[in-house]
Amino acid sequence: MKRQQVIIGIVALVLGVLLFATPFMFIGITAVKSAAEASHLGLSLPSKWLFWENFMAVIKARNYMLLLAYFNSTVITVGAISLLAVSAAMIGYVIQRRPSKWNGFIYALILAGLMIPPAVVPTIWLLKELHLFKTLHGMILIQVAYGLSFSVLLFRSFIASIPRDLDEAAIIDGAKPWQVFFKVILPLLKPITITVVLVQSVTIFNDFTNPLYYLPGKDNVTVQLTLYNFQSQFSSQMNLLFMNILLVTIPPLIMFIFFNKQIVKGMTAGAVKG
Amino acid sequence: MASVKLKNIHKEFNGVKILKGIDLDVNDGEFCVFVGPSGCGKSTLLRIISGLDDASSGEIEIADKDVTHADPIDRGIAMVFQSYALYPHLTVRDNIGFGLSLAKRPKNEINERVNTAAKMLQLEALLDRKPKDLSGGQRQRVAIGRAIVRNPEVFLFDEPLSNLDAALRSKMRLELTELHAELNATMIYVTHDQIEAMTMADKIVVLNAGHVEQVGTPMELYHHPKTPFVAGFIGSPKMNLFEGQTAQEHGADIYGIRPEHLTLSTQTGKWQGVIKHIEHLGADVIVHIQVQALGTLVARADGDFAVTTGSEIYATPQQGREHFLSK
Amino acid sequence: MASVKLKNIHKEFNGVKILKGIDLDVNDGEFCVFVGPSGCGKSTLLRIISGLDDASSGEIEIADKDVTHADPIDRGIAMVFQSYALYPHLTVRDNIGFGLSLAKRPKNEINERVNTAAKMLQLEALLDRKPKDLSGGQRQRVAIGRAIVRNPEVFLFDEPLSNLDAALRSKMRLELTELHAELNATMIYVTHDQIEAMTMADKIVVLNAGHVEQVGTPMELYHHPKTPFVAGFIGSPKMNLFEGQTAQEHGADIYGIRPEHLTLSTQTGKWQGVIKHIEHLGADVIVHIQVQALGTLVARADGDFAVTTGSEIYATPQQGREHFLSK
Amino acid sequence: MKSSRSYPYWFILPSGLIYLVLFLVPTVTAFWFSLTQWDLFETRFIGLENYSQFFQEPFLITGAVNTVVFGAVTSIAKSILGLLLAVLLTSGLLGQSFLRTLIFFPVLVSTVGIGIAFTEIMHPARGMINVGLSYLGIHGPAWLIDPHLALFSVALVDVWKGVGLATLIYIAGLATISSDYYEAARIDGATKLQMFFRITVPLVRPATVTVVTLSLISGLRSFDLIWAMTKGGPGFSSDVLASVIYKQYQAGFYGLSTAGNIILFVLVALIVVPLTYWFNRREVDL
Amino acid sequence: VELSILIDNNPDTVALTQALTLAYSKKHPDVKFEMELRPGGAEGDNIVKTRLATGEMADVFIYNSGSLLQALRPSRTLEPINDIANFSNILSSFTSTVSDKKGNVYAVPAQTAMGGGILYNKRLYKELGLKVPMTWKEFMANCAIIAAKSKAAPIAQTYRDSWTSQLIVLADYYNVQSEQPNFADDYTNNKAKFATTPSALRGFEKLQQVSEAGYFNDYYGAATYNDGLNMVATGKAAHYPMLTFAIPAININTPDQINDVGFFAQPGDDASKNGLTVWMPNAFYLPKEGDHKDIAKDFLSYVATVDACNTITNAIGANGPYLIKGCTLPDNVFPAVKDMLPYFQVEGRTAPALEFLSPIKGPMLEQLTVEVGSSIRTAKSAAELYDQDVEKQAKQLNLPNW
Ligand SMILES: Nc1ncnc2c1ncn2[C@@H]1O[C@H](COP(=O)(O)OP(=O)(O)OP(=O)(O)O)[C@@H](O)[C@H]1O
Ligand SMILES: Nc1ncnc2c1ncn2[C@@H]1O[C@H](COP(=O)(O)OP(=O)(O)OP(=O)(O)O)[C@@H](O)[C@H]1O
Ligand SMILES: [Mg+2]
Ligand SMILES: [Mg+2]
Repeated sequence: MKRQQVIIGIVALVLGVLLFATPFMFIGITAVKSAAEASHLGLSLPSKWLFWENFMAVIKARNYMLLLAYFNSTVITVGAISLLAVSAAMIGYVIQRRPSKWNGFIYALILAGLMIPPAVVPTIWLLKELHLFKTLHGMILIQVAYGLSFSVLLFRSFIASIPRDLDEAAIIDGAKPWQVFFKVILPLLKPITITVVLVQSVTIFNDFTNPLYYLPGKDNVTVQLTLYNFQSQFSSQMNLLFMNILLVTIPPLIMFIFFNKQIVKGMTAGAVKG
Repeated sequence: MASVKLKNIHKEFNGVKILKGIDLDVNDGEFCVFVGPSGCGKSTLLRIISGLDDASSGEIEIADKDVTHADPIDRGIAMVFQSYALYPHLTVRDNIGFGLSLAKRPKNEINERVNTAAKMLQLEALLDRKPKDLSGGQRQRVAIGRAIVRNPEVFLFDEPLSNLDAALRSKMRLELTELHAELNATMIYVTHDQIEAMTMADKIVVLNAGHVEQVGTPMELYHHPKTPFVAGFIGSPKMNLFEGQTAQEHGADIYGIRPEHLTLSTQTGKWQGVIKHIEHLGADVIVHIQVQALGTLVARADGDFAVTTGSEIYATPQQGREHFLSK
Repeated sequence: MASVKLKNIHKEFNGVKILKGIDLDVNDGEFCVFVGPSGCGKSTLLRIISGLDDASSGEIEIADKDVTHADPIDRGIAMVFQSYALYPHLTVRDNIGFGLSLAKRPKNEINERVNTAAKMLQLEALLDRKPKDLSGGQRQRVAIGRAIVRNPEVFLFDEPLSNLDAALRSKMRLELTELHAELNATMIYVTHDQIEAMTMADKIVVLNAGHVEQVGTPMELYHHPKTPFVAGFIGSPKMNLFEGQTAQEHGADIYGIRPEHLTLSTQTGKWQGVIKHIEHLGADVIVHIQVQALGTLVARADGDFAVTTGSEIYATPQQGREHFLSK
Repeated sequence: MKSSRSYPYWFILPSGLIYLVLFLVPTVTAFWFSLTQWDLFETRFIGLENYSQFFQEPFLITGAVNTVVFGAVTSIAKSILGLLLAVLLTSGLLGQSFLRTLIFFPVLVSTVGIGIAFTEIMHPARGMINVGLSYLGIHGPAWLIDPHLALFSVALVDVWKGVGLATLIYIAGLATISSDYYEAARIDGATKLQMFFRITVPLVRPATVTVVTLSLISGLRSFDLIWAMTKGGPGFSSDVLASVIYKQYQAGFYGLSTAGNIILFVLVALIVVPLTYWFNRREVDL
Repeated sequence: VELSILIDNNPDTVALTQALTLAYSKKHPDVKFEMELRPGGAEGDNIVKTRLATGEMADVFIYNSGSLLQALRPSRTLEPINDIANFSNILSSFTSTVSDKKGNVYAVPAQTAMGGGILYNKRLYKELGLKVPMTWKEFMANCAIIAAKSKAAPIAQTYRDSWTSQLIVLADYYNVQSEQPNFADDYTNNKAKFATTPSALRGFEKLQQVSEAGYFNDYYGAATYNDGLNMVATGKAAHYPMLTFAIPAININTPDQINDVGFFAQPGDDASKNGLTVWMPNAFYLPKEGDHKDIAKDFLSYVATVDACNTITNAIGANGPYLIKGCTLPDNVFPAVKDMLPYFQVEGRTAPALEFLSPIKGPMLEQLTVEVGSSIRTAKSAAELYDQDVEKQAKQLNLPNW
């Protein structure tokens, strides 16, 4: 590391902490206050640090609902992501690589997924018809459907940066189309796949409207729904609410820290001359 | 086992005609070399034979089957890309073994064949590296290795030795020739290297601006070029070509004489001129002579031929070595 | 204007030593050629001179200034990459003019210089294409164009002509030699082509496995190689090298004789042998002779030298052309 | 290239089918509801009345203008800041990994929490921002209360929250640029700035396309943060089309809000489709 | 058997439901409950509607009474409860807000009735020697004195929680009704408008008046509901127009000051016609196609007992009079609750809020009142816009005469 990098690094750290961390200190501090103090909001330090009390209150709330929610959300997230990441990459791959007039149409359909909000009631009818309503796998499929557009868009534009020569080399080596994709393209898409995985799992993990509509039932709670334990229209227990927000944020945060390091430069270095 | 037949192949890119009707028969087991100036369409033709690109029109047969619209995988070919196209995420070992592992060959067979190829290509020490940690020539060798482990019926090589040093290149020439003899596979080979073309080819195809100029054995092309282009293109330094009187005397448009077929003398000869420039190659010297009537005449002489720039010299064409060509 | 001095340059990649103490002086205005086997460290050395990579230890001076830690931009260099590294988003024109436009040269000056370079490289018709629509050789020429428009003090060329056909290559040799003469710039040139090395170089540096084997003019290296490696590496086909009696008689380890310095005769000579293999190159034939006492002896003869495989032949080394080398 | 066989359409099938069934079919069904008066229990066909009703919304113009402004401001800011941050955070700084996490953290936190936190932080008197500014002798503005400023304040927070996502996409984009090009540019004598504008910016284009498209669409449609922070207020000053529609939906005007969604979709499509067309036409292939 | 029960996430609702279900399960050990939470507000309304529309409603659910209920199409989707054992215990003032035209009643109240009026700081009133105002004039005079003689803001407004801005308009309905007894019907039948009915317009005008007088706390645009409660409890503000359901929250936030908080109805222009606008509580409903109707009905029947009232009081305290016959309040209720009770003891001193008398309530109201309170819009203009908003609602509900 050069000296310049250290200096800029320090400046960036100070600025970053100031701009990005202070709001979280606000959340963090509120999370350890008593209910009365928290109702005033504000950044003053709590007179009593109630970390443990608030923590346990949140965990224990409604019969350890948060733990069940962690479990459900994790199942949905993992299920949806594994389906989503791979199949979105496949779609992006085909529409990027294959020039045809259908592509415009497919692409438009994909974009529509970003531009049109889902129609809740017809979807519920449909899910009931398919016996997927109120089931975790139904929820997983919904999340796949809703996350597809975003992921395909991301993959599609990045696949352009993988030289076609590699597809061709694999084809000559006797690879079937799916082998070309899984053995050559997908490994090289790692930075994007990680991005998609990160972003989508955060979205799915933190989703609350969709589970609210498509996955009712006490046993099906997801993490964001636990926020409702402490926040209602007319009164909120800010301290517990923010403690809950903190707790709910931790799993995706760990995931980010883990995956962030995997985004490495130069995946395609040395592949082609020219 | 497999002949390759091209019938009236045309190719355009966005309206620009690149190949203008290529007809060609490569016999089963033949070693066929494509030569031609940079950009004349050699790689394009190779890609069409491999099935990576479709010809705009024309037909292709491999092993007497029409494969014009067949997939690359169904053509029984292996190819070395001019750009290498190595898999950047795989080690050298896996790059070379990729095709075999796709074909679900047993692990130890793959290993064995990869090791054999690596030995031949002097890559043994590098088998666990990724392409980005290799030198240019090493990458090129990996690309060769990937093609040769697969024992296909037809090999397509696109300038496979261009980044190797002379010693390694001559070793590789030998290895490829042996491989050819051993497998009896059909080989189509693009090169800019005269020696490769002359020593390896059963048949040389000279391409120019999208069409075939001449097809023949190396010696045919060397001794009997049909067009001025072939005459100038085969042989290095290139043949001296002159329009004008000498040619007309023989009812031709162009008179040609190769530098190695000029005898130089300080005393007497057909053409008298002044030495403009001398290139010492070691074994030979190349002498550029300014001849009044003709222009610049290039002649090759022995490495120990002692002359100096500016001195007078006489050059005489050897009997029976002269070429008379029409445009 | 600029000399290049390397002092004890070392380079390792992840603990593997690639360059093992390179000392080298390239004089101002000199044309210096690096040769050496694939993977010996030529490109690495070029990258270190250019400032793209830092040496693990050692010092670099350019134009008598210590630039060991200077940025490429401060070294006054231009470089042709072995991998071309063309900008994929720019047209050929913009690729070539990139450096000039960075330097904020006036539009018409850029245009003019780009056009001149394009003409020299026969790229005029392709100026508005993107790199992906070019053939391999065309890409390589763009890479050359990008370097030469900039008139730097030091040029670094990494196998710049490897993908060009013989005719274009000899034209480019001439052009680069002229450019060198005209600009009087220092040029460092990596090549695997013997002819390029012999004809263009003021000085050849033979690298082997990360160290300098010998430095000298082409003719010094040809006539007086100091090590068996250099003897074998310079000249093609390579010198015949034999250990054993003949060498020991002269107090050396190795005896060497170049193929072109063997006189062949069907009647008489020093060594008698059987012709194993003949390569016809057109101008010459290369004869591989099995000699009992020595092994295989390679000899070069005129193109019209008529012999057949299996026949007996005698070879005699020319007087004063024999080399006696120690290991 | 024989694309038909090398890139077969069945690749689209697995999740394309899910998408078709679970998203497209209900969406098309919903279109019919936009032609009805619908309280979820009963529908009554009323033709295009919902559409004409929607266009009579009293604050529609404000909402439409706000929508476009919000979408433009946030997507431009996210793209530019995201790119700069990504470049900074791939340059091998001290604490780079930590900084990345820090910047991405807001993406992870629920919008509700951020909304609450920032309404407090932007409190005109005791809010952290204005307290901070007062130390510098600046009298901070009434961020969320000033009707002229409220939308921009929310946009500011939206950028703050979303820039981590843009940065992440850009980081991935930068990772795919071969270092060859930077080396060539260094040799060609490019300064850092020139490298940024003439190598990074054009070659990171796939990321830019994604970031701009995604953030523009989500900006044009966004209301959750607006809802959490101002509920479209004060009054109607920070209402956007999506929040107008949301209010109709909340009021139980389901047919009307469906029509509104279709109108919003058309507006978004009118802006986004030409843009993506333009983007895709200039794609750099390798 | 397990009964599922869908409730909103207000802590009071959660607490009382837990207490009630626990008490019921004690009596009927074979019955268990599964509680499911939903958000409150309009989001919650949508969830309830969606689940009813798709036939996925829980066996029992809690929901608003009044205009919001009508949007559920009760006759189609809900189970009448006229046949439960303790039906007669429910006060008719409540049943009238949860029934349809045919006389089917659909709900049992889950809490006490609430008053909408003005919370005030008793300590401040005592210090300044003020009396509870009986007319708007007196109220304004009190405000003037407070403004002049104390540091307190005369009136707390908290527009960050914009729903709180509607209170002055909504709580004025008693005064509207006392002048215009038919207003609710005329309004429903498109015969009366806010903008053109002077007594109805008064609510908006009152808001404009206090706003223009500058009686609000600093930065009221950024203040929250909690801020408002704290201000009125600690005396930083003298008045806070609010519903009495806020009282438990004050007790949580500022337990030491709870006894300083008093309550009075929003005064009209005539002291002799002083009375309170009343909000009906949320109630328990049954969906039409529930699986365990009989048990669910039995549970509702239990809720309509004195025992249930006491259970609720124990769980969350009492904030107003119960709507179940025989239920009484304990003596130790908070002063503000005590202040409210007299209104209920005299016939005609209470009137339900408009939303319990008419199915139409425009969704824009809170934004309009924020604008009036922030002096962005005049009372008249706001009332006109509100009338338009209401029209949209009426049309959506497909009411006759619109
Ligand atoms: N990143 C790296 N990590 C490890 N080894 C490397 C790396 N880059 C290059 N090498 C090794 O360093 C040696 C020198 O490489 P270099 O590219 O300089 O060779 P070269 O002389 O240019 O060869 P060529 O003629 O094939 O281009 C090679 O053996 C190569 O494998
Ligand atoms: N995608 C394309 N669009 C337009 N022209 C193209 C495209 N690809 C190749 N060409 C042109 O087609 C011609 C033939 O290209 P090809 O790669 O076959 O040449 P080549 O004979 O292999 O040359 P080299 O020896 O330089 O590799 C070239 O002039 C090239 O510019
Ligand atoms: Mg080519
Ligand atoms: Mg190299």
